[in-house]
Amino acid sequence: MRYLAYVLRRLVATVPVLFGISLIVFFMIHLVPGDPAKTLLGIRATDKAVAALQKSFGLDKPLWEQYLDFMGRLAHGDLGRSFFYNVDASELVSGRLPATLWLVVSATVLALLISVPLAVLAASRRGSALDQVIRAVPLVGLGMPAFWVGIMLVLVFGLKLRLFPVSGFGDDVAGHLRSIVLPALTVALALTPILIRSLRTSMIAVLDSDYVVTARAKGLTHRRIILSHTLRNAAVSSVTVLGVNVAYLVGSTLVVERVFALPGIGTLMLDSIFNRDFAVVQAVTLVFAVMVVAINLLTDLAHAALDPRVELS
Amino acid sequence: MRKPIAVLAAVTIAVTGLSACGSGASDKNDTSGGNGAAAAQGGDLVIVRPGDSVSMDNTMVFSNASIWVFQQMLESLYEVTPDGKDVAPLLAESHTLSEDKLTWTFKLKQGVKFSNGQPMTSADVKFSIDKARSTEGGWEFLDVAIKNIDAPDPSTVVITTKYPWAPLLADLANFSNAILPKDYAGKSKDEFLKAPIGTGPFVWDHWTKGSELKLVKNPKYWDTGKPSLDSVTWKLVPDDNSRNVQIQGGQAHINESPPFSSVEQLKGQPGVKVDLFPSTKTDYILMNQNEKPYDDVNVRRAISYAIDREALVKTLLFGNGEVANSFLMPGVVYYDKATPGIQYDMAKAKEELAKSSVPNGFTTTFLASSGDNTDQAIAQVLQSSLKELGITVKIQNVDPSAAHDLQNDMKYEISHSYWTMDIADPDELVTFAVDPDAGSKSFFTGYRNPAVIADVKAAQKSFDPAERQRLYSRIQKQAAEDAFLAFLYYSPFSYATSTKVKGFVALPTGNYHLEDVTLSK
Amino acid sequence: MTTAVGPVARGRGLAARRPLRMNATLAAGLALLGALVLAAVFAPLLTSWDPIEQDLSRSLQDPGNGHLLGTDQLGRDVFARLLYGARTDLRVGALAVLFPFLIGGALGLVAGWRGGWFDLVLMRVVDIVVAIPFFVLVIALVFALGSGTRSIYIAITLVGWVAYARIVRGEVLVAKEQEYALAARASGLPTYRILLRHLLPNVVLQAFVFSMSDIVLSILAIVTLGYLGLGVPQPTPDWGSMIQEGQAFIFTKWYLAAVPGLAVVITGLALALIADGFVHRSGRR
Amino acid sequence: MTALLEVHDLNVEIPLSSGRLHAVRGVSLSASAGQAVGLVGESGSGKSLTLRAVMDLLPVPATITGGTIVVNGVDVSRMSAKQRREHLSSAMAMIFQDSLTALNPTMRVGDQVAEVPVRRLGMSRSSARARATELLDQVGIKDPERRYRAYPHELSGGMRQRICIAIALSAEPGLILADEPTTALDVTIQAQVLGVLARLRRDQGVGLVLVTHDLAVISGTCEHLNVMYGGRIVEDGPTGELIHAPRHPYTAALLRSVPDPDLPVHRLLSIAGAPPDLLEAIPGCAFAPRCPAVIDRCTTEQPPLAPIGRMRASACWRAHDHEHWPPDIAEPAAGEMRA
Repeated sequence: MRYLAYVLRRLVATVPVLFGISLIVFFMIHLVPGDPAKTLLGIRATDKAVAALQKSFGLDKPLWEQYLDFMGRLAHGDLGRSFFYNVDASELVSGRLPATLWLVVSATVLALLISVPLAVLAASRRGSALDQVIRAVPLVGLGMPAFWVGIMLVLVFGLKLRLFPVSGFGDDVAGHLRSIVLPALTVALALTPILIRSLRTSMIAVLDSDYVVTARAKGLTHRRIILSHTLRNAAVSSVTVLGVNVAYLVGSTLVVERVFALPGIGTLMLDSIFNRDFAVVQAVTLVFAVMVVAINLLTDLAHAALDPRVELS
Repeated sequence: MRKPIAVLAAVTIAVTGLSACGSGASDKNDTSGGNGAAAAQGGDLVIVRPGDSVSMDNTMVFSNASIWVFQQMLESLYEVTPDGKDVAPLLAESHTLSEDKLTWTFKLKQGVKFSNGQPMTSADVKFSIDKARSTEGGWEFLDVAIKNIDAPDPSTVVITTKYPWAPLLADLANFSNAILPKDYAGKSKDEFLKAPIGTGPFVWDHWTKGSELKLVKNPKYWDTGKPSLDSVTWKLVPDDNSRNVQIQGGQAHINESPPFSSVEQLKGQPGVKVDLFPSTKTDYILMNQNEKPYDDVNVRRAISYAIDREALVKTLLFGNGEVANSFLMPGVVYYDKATPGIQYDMAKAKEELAKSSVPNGFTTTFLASSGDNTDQAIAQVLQSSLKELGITVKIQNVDPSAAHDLQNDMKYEISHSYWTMDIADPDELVTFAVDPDAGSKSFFTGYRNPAVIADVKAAQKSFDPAERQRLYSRIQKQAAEDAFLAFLYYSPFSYATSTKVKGFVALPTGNYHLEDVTLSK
Repeated sequence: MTTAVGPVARGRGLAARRPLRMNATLAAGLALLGALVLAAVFAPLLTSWDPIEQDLSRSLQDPGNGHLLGTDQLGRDVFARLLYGARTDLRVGALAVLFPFLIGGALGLVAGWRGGWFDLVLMRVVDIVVAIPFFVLVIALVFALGSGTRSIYIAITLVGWVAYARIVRGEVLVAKEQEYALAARASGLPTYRILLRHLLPNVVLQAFVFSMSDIVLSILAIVTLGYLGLGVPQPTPDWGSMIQEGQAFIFTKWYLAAVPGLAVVITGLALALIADGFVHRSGRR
Repeated sequence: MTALLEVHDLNVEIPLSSGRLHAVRGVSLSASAGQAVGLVGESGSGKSLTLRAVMDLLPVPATITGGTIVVNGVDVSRMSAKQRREHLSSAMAMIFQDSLTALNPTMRVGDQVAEVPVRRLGMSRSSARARATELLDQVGIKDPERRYRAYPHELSGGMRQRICIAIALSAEPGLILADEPTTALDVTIQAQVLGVLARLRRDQGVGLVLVTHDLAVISGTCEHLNVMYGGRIVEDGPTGELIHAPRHPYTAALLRSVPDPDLPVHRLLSIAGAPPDLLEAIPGCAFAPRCPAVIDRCTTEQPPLAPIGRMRASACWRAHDHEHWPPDIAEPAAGEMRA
């Protein structure tokens, strides 16, 4: 009940944000030079045909009127219609969303699988050479352009070793899993350095705290202390860091999906910008924004679940 | 520009058994198709491609990725011959032309059924072509000469034209005039386009937009025994390298357009075959004559002389192409090899510029598509070459869609574009390129030479091949001298296929037919 | 909503009053960045090749024969393009951070100081901008504005200012209740003086540390835009477009795409080390 | 002697999500040149907020909801924010508790002293510098030329507090408002800093309002004392009289809670029971729940601050009845002496 009311309140608070986003996105995308009707009709298009098509898209109306139409439809849950494919934008987006969600979730899981053990190792051997290495090496990951990492992973794992498919999304769950490895690794490599550092720092803070000293005094083993006393407490602060950065990385899926030809909403967005498919660009941006908001909300909920002291307000 | 390659008709192979078809072509196809068929039947052919289909509306669409798909389902009365220079009957059996060259009478092939089982009749033909010529902003321009279509009996179609019109058969062979069931077989147009019905070797399965499109074998196909394949799946893989890797790794069988940069490397791979099919693709530099100083023929000639085409062929095409001498291409009938096109000659370039209104050079802006490597390379090569003439080239990068609009609206100074033929007659391109009143403002350059325009009109009405050759040669020579475009090079269509694939051929118009393709296990 | 934008965690507090203490991390970062900057500045001394001069007859040469890293498709020296590319990317990257730093910092300063409707409106705008992923917004903006350096600056500024506004605002909210700020107010100094002389120097360090990691982000964005063909226009050498061009030859000449990518990685590493060093130096972990 | 500062019936409220916190409830006080007034009370009694309100430095979202503040004969509540700031800062200056945070860490201390002379008084840089050096000397900083260039973190706490006093003096105020200026310092340094303030008062006739919870500090510095409890002044009068003969049980309790005034320890107040909840309306005397001398009337009717002699006033129903207060009044519970 406590969670439900909180979630509802947060969702309501999201409405003005989404409204603002719709405003920005709408006017931004309409600033892009190039006419969807002309793009669609091609070089032979007569002015008359272009005008007719523009009328059917509602592009002949003044911009503010188009915006009101857009908002009116949005209020009914209608994301508009793709000019380019002549289907509902929501249909396109929902067909593409799974690949993006797979990517975001598996990248996050992969990043956690890599960074938690390393951070624990570094924190428990604080100051050692191992600690230094674990802290320094991932810094390299901060400056790696996602698309370049993607290309290099394709080169090594896809072309030389032939271990994983280099593009596409597979046809079943097993295929999805195999296809998602390289893209997820690409995204995870950008995430791990940040995670390792925040987790290590908070673990050290916890390890120094009185209750861990108490636990030591009780004669608990190092492993026991790490597992039951420090990890959860360290996770509390790292969850926020994770949330912020996952939200950021949602955007980089745009590029990663393109490199690996994943049929996600990122590639859909890029294609739609090229095609001047306004409705789809708007829809995808809104979906991206909702994802960010949802990730932030999940972060806060996780925070509350991990730390009984946190009040949801 | 970025003229999407549109395609006509079916491969000759499809017509095997028709008396009208050349026996040579037939034999050749039997050989490749026959071997394959003996060795293997069935299979799902996977074609990887850089872009998705747009729509299945054959009367409206200009995208090759769409055309190449629906051509497997929809057939026209005629089809382009394998050399790309003529047409052969497909759903038609024969035709007669009246004395006044205005009335064409067609006999339809018997026993052809649509994939829904409904027989194909003259009513369907009338419906389809009437629909094609009444669209707006589509391919109706090909049918402008048509005055009326009649269906006196189920197997006869009579077409009357407004004036004698030589390219009619070539026009009818275009996919836009493909035969659909009358009234969309009782469906609404939108419903029909979601799962089109035609007489072709394959039928609709599904399309996941932005990802893949699948067709399956038409068991009722009139050319019994074909196709060999169970199904064809086009998968969208935008990255060039990934497509090549999928061919090498056996995940896909045909790569629709491996870049020339990868051709050499691919040839060395086991299990991979690279084909370079003769094409009708030509690249040009456009110069907008509405902008000074491009109204000056000497300036245009100077620029044309300053381009080292051999070097472009070598660096951009990796040698896989030829230097262009005419705006028509070798794969097109009436192309004149003797056209004295302008070739690289810096001395002459300087001479021409000295004679021009801007003897000391000028500053201009090259409109380039961002993200398009060919465009970028040509822009930079031109920038570097023209520097020697004292011409400063600034590069304006705009994304492809916007670049397209700017070219079409003639809001550019100098730019790059290309063309491929859609039909087996030069009229389409010639009209487009040199007749400023045909809607395309002479390839969006504003070029206007009354003598050339008169020759174009005369060639449309002449049915005498010798006369047409004379006229088209004169047009090509004059156009080259006027340097309304700087022709760059002719390039082939590249395809990388798995060696498991047999019988795959792309026509000079860019399209391909899959009913004779086989896939070994 | 959470506070930080971008992939770098941040701490808080005042640090300027601590004496400048070098640590290994900071030193390594500064040395690395210094080397890159020197290479960029003295590029003409390090190579005799012109990065934009073409020689189509020497297209795609292997390393050697006077070309340390060979030539690209248009016969230009790759090593020269790499060095001059550092000029482009370091300059554009740093400038692209300067504008959001100034604008976001100023807005955050005023919002934190004044509060009220200005703060309320600004923070709602921040919420909106933050909810759209960075790359999505930057790419869409560059499309809207047309590719080119100017568009890059504008796009990164329009997206990037929010981080600085948030950081500075947060710091000001704390700092303005600090007694030195109260003292300054009590002594009747003009507002601009309080903001610029008393608050700004005490809140700016946090924004500065963030800007180090933000430059990494902006260089990544520039390079990514170059990869998508929306970046610094040709023929100006830029690492992103070098990677994009080199990608076509990944099977045969892998280094064409790998080496400029490594240059980006090293730049990122240098800046990350510096940011890290600053955080350490000021006692924040 | 004309009053430099006259506060009349001041009310400060803080709107919170749980209600309006009525933190200052009708406080009146005045201060004149050369005079030192003390304001004493537990934390939460409203003494610091009163001072902040006077200087127009209330923390957001606290606001003045009633009363008048007259500075140099002018009612500042009618002024525009800008005028008010100008008027207040030319008449008064303020000193804070923590000298480390009260100084801008990024600015040389001398420059901080010279800042007001340059920016507000229109002095040239060089004369401001000379003035600042002189001020540093006045507050007892040795080698002021050299200290001028120091940053706050390079100085000791006592030295920093002297700098703060110098900054306050630099505006040439008639009155200095000091909020717990010595709490953060150890006793010897405290004495020195208080000595500086006393000397300024004597030599330059500067008035002083001193807010503290420390009666020992007050007793040595101020002539007049106001005791605050629950947002009100409960007793005021000359310091000596108040200390020797308190006429409010709270004052008495405060005095009892101070152990030995000579002991060099940090003195912290501790009186049994909890301070009142200022979110609630208080019908009677706020101290009643903790008061050992409580009678029925105390819980129902609020005692006004009524005169009880020359220059003295007390807000207690039993102010005239102090002989009958229980003898163990405000005897602290064992172990609560020190926090």
